[in-house]
Amino acid sequence: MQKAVDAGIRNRRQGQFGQVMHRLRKNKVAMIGLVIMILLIVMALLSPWITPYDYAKTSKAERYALPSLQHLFGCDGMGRDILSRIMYGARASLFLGLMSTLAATVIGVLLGSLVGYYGGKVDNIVMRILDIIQAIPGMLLSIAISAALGSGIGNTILALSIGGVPMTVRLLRGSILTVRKQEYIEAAEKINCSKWRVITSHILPNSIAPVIVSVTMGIGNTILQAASLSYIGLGVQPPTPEWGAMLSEGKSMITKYPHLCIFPGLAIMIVVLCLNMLGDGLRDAMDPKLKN
Amino acid sequence: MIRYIGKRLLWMIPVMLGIAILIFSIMYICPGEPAQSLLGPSATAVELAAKREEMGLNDPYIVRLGRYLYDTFIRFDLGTSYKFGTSVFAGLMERKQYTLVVALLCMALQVFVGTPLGIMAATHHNGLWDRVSMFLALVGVSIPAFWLALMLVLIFAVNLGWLPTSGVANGIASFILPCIANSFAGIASQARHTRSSMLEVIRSDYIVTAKAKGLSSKTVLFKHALPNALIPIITIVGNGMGMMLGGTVIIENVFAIPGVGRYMTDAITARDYPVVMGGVLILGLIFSLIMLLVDIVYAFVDPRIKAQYEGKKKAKKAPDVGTAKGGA
Amino acid sequence: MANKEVLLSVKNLSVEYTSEGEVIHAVNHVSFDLEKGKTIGLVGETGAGKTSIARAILRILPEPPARVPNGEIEFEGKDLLKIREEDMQKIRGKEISMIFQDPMTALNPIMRVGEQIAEVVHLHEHCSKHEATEKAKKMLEMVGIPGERYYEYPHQFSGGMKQRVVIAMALACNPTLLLADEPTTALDVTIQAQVLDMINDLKQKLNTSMIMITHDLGIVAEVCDTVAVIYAGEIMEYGTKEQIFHNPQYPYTIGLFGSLPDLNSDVERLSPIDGLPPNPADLPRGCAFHPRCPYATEECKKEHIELTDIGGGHLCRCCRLAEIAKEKGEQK
Amino acid sequence: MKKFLALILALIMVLSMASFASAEQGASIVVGLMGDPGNIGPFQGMGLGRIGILFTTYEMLMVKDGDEFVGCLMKELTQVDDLTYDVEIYDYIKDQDGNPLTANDIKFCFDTAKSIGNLPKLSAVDSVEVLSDYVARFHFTSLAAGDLESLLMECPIVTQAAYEASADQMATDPVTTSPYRVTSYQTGSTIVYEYTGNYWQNDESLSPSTSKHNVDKVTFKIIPDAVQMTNALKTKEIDISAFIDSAYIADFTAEGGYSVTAIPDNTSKYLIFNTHVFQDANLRKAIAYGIDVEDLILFAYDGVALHCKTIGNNKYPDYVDAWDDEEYYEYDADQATALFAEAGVSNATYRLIYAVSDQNTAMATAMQADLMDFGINLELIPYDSALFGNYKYAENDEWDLMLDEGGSSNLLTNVWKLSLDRRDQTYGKTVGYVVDDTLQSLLEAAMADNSPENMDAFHQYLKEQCYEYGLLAAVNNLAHTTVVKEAKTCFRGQILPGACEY
Repeated sequence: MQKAVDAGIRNRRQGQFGQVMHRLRKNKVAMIGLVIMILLIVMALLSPWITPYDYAKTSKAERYALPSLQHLFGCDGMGRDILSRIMYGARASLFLGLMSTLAATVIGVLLGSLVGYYGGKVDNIVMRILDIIQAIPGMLLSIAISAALGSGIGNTILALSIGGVPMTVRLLRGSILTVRKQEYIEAAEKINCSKWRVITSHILPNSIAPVIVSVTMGIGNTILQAASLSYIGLGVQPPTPEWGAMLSEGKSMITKYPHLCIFPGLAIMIVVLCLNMLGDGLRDAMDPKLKN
Repeated sequence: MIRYIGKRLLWMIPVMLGIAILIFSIMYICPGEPAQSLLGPSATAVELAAKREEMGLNDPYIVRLGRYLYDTFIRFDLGTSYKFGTSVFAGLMERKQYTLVVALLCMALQVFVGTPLGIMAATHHNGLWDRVSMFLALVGVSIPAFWLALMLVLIFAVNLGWLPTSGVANGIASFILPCIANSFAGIASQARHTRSSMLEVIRSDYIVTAKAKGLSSKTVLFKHALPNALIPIITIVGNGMGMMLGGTVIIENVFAIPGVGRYMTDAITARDYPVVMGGVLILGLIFSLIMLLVDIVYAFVDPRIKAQYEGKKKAKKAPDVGTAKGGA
Repeated sequence: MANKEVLLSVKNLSVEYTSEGEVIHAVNHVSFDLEKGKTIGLVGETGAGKTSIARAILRILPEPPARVPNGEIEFEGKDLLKIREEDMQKIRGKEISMIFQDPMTALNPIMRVGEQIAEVVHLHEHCSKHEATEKAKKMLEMVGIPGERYYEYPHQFSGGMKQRVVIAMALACNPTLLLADEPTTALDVTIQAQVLDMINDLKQKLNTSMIMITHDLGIVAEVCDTVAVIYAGEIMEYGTKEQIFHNPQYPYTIGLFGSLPDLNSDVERLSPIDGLPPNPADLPRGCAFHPRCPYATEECKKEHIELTDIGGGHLCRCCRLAEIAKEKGEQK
Repeated sequence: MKKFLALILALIMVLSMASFASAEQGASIVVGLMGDPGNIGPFQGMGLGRIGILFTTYEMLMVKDGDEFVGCLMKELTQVDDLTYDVEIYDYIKDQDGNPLTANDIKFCFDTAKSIGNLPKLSAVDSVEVLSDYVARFHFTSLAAGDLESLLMECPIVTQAAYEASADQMATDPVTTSPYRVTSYQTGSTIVYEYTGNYWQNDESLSPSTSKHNVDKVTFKIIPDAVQMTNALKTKEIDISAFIDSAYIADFTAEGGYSVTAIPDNTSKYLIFNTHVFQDANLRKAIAYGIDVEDLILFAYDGVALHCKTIGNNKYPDYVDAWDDEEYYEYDADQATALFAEAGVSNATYRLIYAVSDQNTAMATAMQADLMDFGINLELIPYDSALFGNYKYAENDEWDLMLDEGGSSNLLTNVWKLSLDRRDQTYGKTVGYVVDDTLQSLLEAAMADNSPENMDAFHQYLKEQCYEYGLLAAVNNLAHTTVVKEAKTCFRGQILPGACEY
């Protein structure tokens, strides 16, 4: 008896965000995803000390060495140990991938909720600007950014995240449009909650789901795109390893030495998998109807 | 509704102008030498400078922008490609059918394979089918397109010899592998999105009402649940179509398909200004039209959105009177 | 009381939900009968399991979390829990239909209101689309909504209007049994009265028997013939309306009436039942109400108490009825 | 769902069987090309794709066949004075539409090419004068050694009548004097040539290898992806290609039915020092000694490339063979350490810029690894080719070392000229910003007369100063099936389908 009551009280005190986190912690799958993500981040941070070999040490003897005991993932075309390059490469790939996905999501959600909430003029103007931006091929945008603002991590993240913003805005706008006229939104407005509160605690939780799915799916090719940026002065310069670059380097040897591509590909897949597990968990936690 | 569409079509003009000015400015500040790619690697700087002058690339920004806008919007002449010597429009038209075939086939695969996968995953929430299809979807999204393409070629073309390795000479057979490779990511994201929005919808009260009316589970799913879950799915398909029409460079490169994607990317690397600017304008136009179509389909699917499009005056809220005769 | 023929007989029905590892016993061995044309009221606080009983009867409980471990639901010679899904689908909406509590979300937001009614008519009446539309328009008129509004969408209707549509939908194929799950809770009082009148009229006209789920004793008085007081998923007291209203035996029922504002007695403060309903995950031993029951003694806590008939079909699940009657006698 | 999949698979089987059944008849060959020729009109530039189809589509006045220069359309070449030559063409040349080719057409071609400006070398042709129907007089502005032949080889010749009749300046359907005519042009995918049957030159002895027509039908297939080029050859969708990735060469020699030949590529790779940064010759030499070219060849080209002894490979007629056994900064760790000490440089960071490609990245990474042993940290900055051009052709301090490449179709001096001739850069210095009169005068002497003495003088001086360090020359691997008995290539290393033996 008491237990139910306490649960009830505690929930009420944490407020909405606390409840979502509370339910998220209960979701085993999401927690597995979170744990692996944390492990990967820790591995990336510690990589300079824990990689079995120096990621840049080339060796003629071990060129294209197949996975063996000394080299778990084998060696690439320059005789460098792939496992160490993946561990060290996680720094660049994870950082770039996560940061630009985060930036794209934050900007996208902000813009999307503004567009969804106000509609009418604001909606039209912002969406038309997005049409314009989305017409420009991503590569060109990145070259322009690199030319105008110079290279550097900040501009790389900007170049990588610009591509993701329009998609997030469109998705959010779509689902807000359905929710916008619901009775509970009007009710919230009638008891004159601040606009910000209406958006964050009423509109967003009920319309964020498609965005979570698209963002967690998008991280995979954000990492791949980071590789193409190194040719235009942005992103990571060789020989610092980066998963996307390792994949494109291994591309020409795909039929003869597939292990060059398999392991970086697997690394990206694991990141996408974890994020999706987390994303699903988050989305289920946000939907109170979901008890199971 | 027609008024809304009319307004949106009028908005196309500022959008096209915006794209033209933006793409021109990007190409203006974008470093790199069109002359270089034209004259080949063994050209010397003096020759390059002469060529730049001859191509009118040294005039000030405003002059070149004015000339470009005049050519594009008044004379509708997108200019001729430096590299190909043929008009940009003709270049695009020649290549559009290949990109169109790949785009349409991939979108069809995405919709007709992705959506059912998503629905099945949603209806068996946390069941085996849900886990399996979602794992496949994740693999589909994180596999780089070129890797999948080359693996498919290795198996079906080189070892089994069923299909051609590349090129467009063998009719539909040469498009099978490219479409599978290209649509894998699309199917994956379609399935994920369908599953997510179906999960949202399946638990709502009107689905229980539908069941209580004695409808079969199939009817409940396809007549009540799916239509309500369509909005995010339409956005994905619309956006995917827009991207696909711009051509998918990786697939076109690997399968040697002379599509718009390759034409545009080669133009960007070679700084072939007319092609880049012309191509971006036309693709931008197509993209905006598709986005308009998406908004129209929104209104078609969901009357609440339609009401918001038509603005406040038309869609009146029924006054809460409803007394009428009150009961028998 | 002429045709005492029983339309529906629920025997020993239980419903469990599993959530986050815990098993929640929403309904525990409920049994009751319903005669043709009659209305039974299921009364109790929210969360007592009333809705689960109704949904179990119509078999629309969400299968993965919910489960019906035991029980039989006799309806026109068939046990609704055992028959095939296809046959159940023929019954839903035709023989048995349901009115839902929250009209705001009960209608499909993107389907025209009339079509949602016509759909059930077309499904069960095997008539043409056109006939179904006409029937739907007639039903709309019947519930006080102008026929022309057939083509409008739910978001263009107010709460009360939507509830009328739900009712029209439920009664479209004039069902023999109507499950009304707190049909008026979401409505304001004036609309509530109209809806209740309408339900009563339709009951008279179509001789529909009904299970009225409510926590509003006023509605019970106005609509129901027999009453079952539900607490923690169990029927604690059952009897005709008169027996329950005039001679409530079970302390919880008494408490319910106690918490009613009585116009002619000048009591300033209401006397609510203190405490909260038990956590369905671990129900108290013996009589479920004993933690909150003013008359509770050790004996109530020991073992489960059976329903005993205290005269004329008036059942009650309390072992200290005599003492309570005595104490109540002294207070008067 | 399973029924649906089975249906799809059956459909694929049927479709693919049908499409493979129709094999081509008659002697024909399918050539794999890496670059897309794009516009195959006569007066376009010399991009990678175009040189692949140039000699199948057009004929020139002269052409380099093997090591000597022979006339093609040209019958006689008589010198009038240092800068004036008379070119006499055969009087019975007709193009595929039957238009006769006269001296007027020759003048028309050179004038048009000069005005379009995509063939920069032609700026050395002052004017072309028509003396008689079949004799044209060429006035040149300057003629360095080898320029005469390279200019007469540079411009494809078509009749004015045919050129003006074509709607798109022969961009997709050229009418030329070549034995082959384009019968189908599918943009960016395939170009098919067929032998016209009425080639004007019936005296075999007079027509060079570039004008031979030993096969009836030539199909050029454009395959931009290296791995797919290999796959296409494996499935015999193409019969021959000069762009097989060195890693896959082993697949073809082992299996029966293929033969592989290595063709030295014209372009060679060299390292340019930014002399603002590397003023001290010892420092430049230290870096040259510190780089092991064998590593570069192994990592970037799987061990299949030529170790250069100067700027440019040893295939040119004016190459002095003695250089081969001379010492040329071969890897010598002690020498490098000593020189670094002498130059007083212990650990420094230098920026190496290069045009991005798999090979260049591998070479840069290998150089970085080698120099790391001497405490020199190389920062690698890759740029795409257009961006790279920006930094190469301007005086800027965005780079310290530059991995560049250059080539010429005829003479070693032309390779040197690209990066070392002050007159060619807008800022009047070499690409490495060298202002050295001796270097310039030695280069001009060698260009005027490429006698071994002049060549050697320049080479030794350049080696002594080490302004630039020649690294390696790549090799194109040409592989073909048994459809071709023996493959022939032109001086640019491109396949001549007409000249192969079948």
